[in-house]
Amino acid sequence: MDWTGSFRKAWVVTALTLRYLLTTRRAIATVLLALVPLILTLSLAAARVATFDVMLFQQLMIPLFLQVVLIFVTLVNATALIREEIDDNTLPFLLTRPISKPALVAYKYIGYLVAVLVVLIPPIVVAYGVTEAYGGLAFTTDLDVLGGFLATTILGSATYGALFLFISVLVRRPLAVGLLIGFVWESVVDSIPGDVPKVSVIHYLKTILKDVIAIAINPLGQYRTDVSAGVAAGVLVTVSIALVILAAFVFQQMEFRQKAG
Amino acid sequence: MSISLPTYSRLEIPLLGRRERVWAIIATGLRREFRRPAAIVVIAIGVAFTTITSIVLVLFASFLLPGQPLNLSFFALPASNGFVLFFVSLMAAIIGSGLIADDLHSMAFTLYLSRPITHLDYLLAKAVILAPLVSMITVLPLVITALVAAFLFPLVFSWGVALQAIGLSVAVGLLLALFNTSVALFLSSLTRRKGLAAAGMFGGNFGLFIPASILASAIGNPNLLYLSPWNDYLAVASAAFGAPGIGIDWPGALAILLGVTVLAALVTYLRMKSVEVITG
Amino acid sequence: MLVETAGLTKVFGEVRAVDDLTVKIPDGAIGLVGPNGAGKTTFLRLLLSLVRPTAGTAKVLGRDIEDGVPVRERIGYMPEHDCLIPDMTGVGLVSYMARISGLDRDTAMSRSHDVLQFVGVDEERYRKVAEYSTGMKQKIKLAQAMVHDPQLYVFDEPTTGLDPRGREEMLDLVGTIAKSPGRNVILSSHLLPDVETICKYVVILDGGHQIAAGELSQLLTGATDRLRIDVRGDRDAFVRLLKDAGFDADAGPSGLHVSRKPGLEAAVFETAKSLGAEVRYMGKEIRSLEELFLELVARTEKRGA
Amino acid sequence: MNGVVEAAAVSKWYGEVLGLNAFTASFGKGITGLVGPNGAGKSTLFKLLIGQLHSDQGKITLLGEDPWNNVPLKRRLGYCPEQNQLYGWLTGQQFVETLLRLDGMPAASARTEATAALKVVGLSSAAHRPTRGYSRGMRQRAKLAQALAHHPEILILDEPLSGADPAGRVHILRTISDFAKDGGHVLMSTHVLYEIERVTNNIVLIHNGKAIAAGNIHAIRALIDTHPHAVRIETSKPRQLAQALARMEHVVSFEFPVADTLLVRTRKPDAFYKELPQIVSDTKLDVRGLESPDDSLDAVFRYLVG
Repeated sequence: MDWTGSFRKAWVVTALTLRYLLTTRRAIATVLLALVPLILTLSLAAARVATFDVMLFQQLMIPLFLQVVLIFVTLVNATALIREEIDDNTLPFLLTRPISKPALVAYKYIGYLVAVLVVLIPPIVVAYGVTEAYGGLAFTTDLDVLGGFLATTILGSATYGALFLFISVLVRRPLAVGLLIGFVWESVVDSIPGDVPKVSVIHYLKTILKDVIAIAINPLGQYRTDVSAGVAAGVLVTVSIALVILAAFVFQQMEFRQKAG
Repeated sequence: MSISLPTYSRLEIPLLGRRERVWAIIATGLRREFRRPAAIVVIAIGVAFTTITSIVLVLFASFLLPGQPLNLSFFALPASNGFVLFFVSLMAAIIGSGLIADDLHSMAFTLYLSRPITHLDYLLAKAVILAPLVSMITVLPLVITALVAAFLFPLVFSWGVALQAIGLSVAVGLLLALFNTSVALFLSSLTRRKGLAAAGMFGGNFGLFIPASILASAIGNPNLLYLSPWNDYLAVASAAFGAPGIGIDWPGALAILLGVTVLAALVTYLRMKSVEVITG
Repeated sequence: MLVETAGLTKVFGEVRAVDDLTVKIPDGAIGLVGPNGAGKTTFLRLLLSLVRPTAGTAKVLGRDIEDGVPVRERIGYMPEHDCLIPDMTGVGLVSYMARISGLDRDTAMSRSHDVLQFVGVDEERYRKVAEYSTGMKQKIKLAQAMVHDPQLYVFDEPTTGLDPRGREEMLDLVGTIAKSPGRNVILSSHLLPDVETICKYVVILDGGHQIAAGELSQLLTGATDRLRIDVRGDRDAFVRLLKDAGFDADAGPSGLHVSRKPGLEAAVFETAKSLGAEVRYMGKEIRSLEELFLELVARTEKRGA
Repeated sequence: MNGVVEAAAVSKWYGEVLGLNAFTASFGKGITGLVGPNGAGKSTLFKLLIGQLHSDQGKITLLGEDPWNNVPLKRRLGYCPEQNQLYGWLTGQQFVETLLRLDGMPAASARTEATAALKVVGLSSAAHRPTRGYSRGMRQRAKLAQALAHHPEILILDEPLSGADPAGRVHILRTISDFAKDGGHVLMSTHVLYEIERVTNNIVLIHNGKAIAAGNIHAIRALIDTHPHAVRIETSKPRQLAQALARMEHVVSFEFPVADTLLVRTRKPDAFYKELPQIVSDTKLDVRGLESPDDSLDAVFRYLVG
């Protein structure tokens, strides 16, 4: 296993994925949606809204950013990694290169993660900055809020990405399945009693926010959870890695036959 | 034994006009949609769910909302049933997203264009396929609820009020149907992958509705509701039925809805005109 | 006159796909050939008024392409790329297209079955198009172009991608259409032997210009006074001996070329006997459309490059 | 085991649809043409050879190795798929260069090798345009460029000529024969039979998932004894020539289809051609033309596959 060779291949696949996800028409849609939180905070500041503070910022960003923007961006990008290349018949060009299928999945996943975070993180950080500046506070006053959102964005992107990648390797039409899981299941699951919410990503994201952010300004103060932030983060990381490995394994066994004819 | 062409007589009958050609696309399109299991399931569940919830609202209204005058304004309730928003998005996503995207993906669009019809005919036909399906969610439940109300409570709701409610429901329902049809076709014409158009429909509807409603209540500035098409629809519906408004005046909301509908249709037309299926 | 154009031009960005093209194409079976990117597909789409010209005018079957819809009523178009609606059945798709061309429902259904019978699609017509083989899909594409009985058929690469048997069947069908009275065919193809078998008149495009046009028979009257010989054995010795015997002979990629002189044939066999070589082919040097094409394109490349 | 490709009773099914059915053959030296009707199994065979499918039964090897999930083997092969879709958003140069770097080549040499490969296939002029705007012929050349850029031992080309114009086909065929001259092996499927005869006489005929015939076209043609070899001769004295030729015992029949023409059928074409010059010059009969109409791949295809 020569390290320089595989590092070079990793870099090439990651760069190829990044370039595809960030420079084609798909990027316009995802970037626009990722900017919505920033536009919202700017319009609030411009409208001189009295009650606009970090509390309202969180009340807005949790349902909008975590449950709509994050899911939409991760879904549209994760399904493009393998399934779209299969549909576009461009996969044979990669598969006839001296690079193993699992490695291809791993490198593409890294490219996805970088692309998604590049799209998601800057707007949310600036939005936070605008909120603090509007309140006349220093950028560092509520670092726990910023930290909480950065952690959930990174872990959310990783886990949702791994989940949608795994689905896209299993199912011929992953976007439809992803929509149902992302928009329907993840938003309904919290209102179900008992341990059912544990089978959703959003539960662990909210747990992290609940523990990380100071109780005084925490809209999720009373969020029903019996796990600590650390454990939640651990769960998300292990689930992400497990799903990527599963996706790689399924991809390894997959056969690519050309349409009959 | 294959009949060779020369003995197979030339067709001398005159061709029908563009109206019949467009109707052919509509009729065939509707028949194809009703044969797709996904479409049937969504329509059935959508209509059933929305109608039942509306009727339940009607039955228990007097307990649930004491002091709610039982006159025309009462019918604003079924019109603002949350399930209408959910199922309209689902319908537009599952049926609408593929209407043009599939033709671009299979390049059948070239076949349509090589026939004696114009881009406008093609788009009109696609719109007339989607609109009735969407209005089965936005109009039908309201009409059924009004009939049930008049039937079950003849004393409370006179037939006059019921008929008026039906008329208004049809108008308001069509407005919402046209809006979603136009936006769904616009998203469908943008890409070959109908999955993205469907995701856009969901992202758009919910992405605007959630923040607008939270924000407006949180900071007490209702003007933000204009940003959410669903809230615009609610403003128009409540005004039509004479119910108390939701904080934004309905002329503005109506203008936004109609404006976006027309704009989306125009951009879709220009986009289809510019689609160059270059095969080199 | 089937097609008349005057200064027809179409520019995409900085690529002049069709450049100031003035042609007069007679009725009948017309071949349209040219290298990749010569502007063939763009030219066909202009005739179908699928795209608006940047400049110039054109008339098809006497009607100006600006009229748009009336022009397309008379044309049957068989595109080069896959374009069928996958989830429709064969007969469903063909009758659908017939109705969009203006036939009523019943006439459309009856004509569809006639046409499917003609192109040789039997009980597969009731299966979904997605399950069809390449050959079957080409037949459906032909059927939808025929069903409204147009005066002009535009075939864009009808035989590409077909196996030899499929290609033979398609050529028979296109040939039968081309030979039937009152029907005109424009056949655009890269497989020039196909064009030779079907068409009488040929237009050769390159870089958006017309570099040659005319009756196929005239264009191909090559040098009949030269003989081509395919020799197995010592070719160089063969050429040397023929030269010694006073014949001007030279060796080319496709065999020896000798200018005809009395007694040549006998000398060839004499030489073959003396060298113990074999003569596998001896015949007049027929110029195929492909050789003419390669010559013309090479000549314009030298000038153009 | 000497063939580049060794297949022993290989079967592959997609549910009920036939892919390959007990396919047995050993071929692959130099340029080999793979011909057969649509759906005969050509693409299935290629997908097995590049390791994108694995056989349900039997064993298949390429260059002596089992292709399924075999990473190092990919360095030794170049594949040109039948579909024409490329990474539309990359230019020709970027497309070949990126794939070369995936072969483990450092950036600098990947760039020069990519430019060289594009020059070989004659695509230098369009190298910096996005492949989205390429015509079918240009896409064929771009695919060929990425297949041969890393100097593999064998090229596996699925319909490399389809969609290319005559000049393009000549160029692609010359590139392929040059590659073979430098010692490379080429395995190419095609429907344009008269094209492949220009570069090779070595074919594998595949039908219903089986290898019906493999080897030299003319040898195969001669073996088809149900259709003895036809030779049409133009001569002013067809009957006398027939008498003269009747001496050869492998000559089976004579026909006089049209004036001044003799159609001879023989079981041993090589022997016939060897003895013909002797007979013609001895009898002093004037023979103006000579051709064998069905000594071609087209005829072989028609006789065997029908």
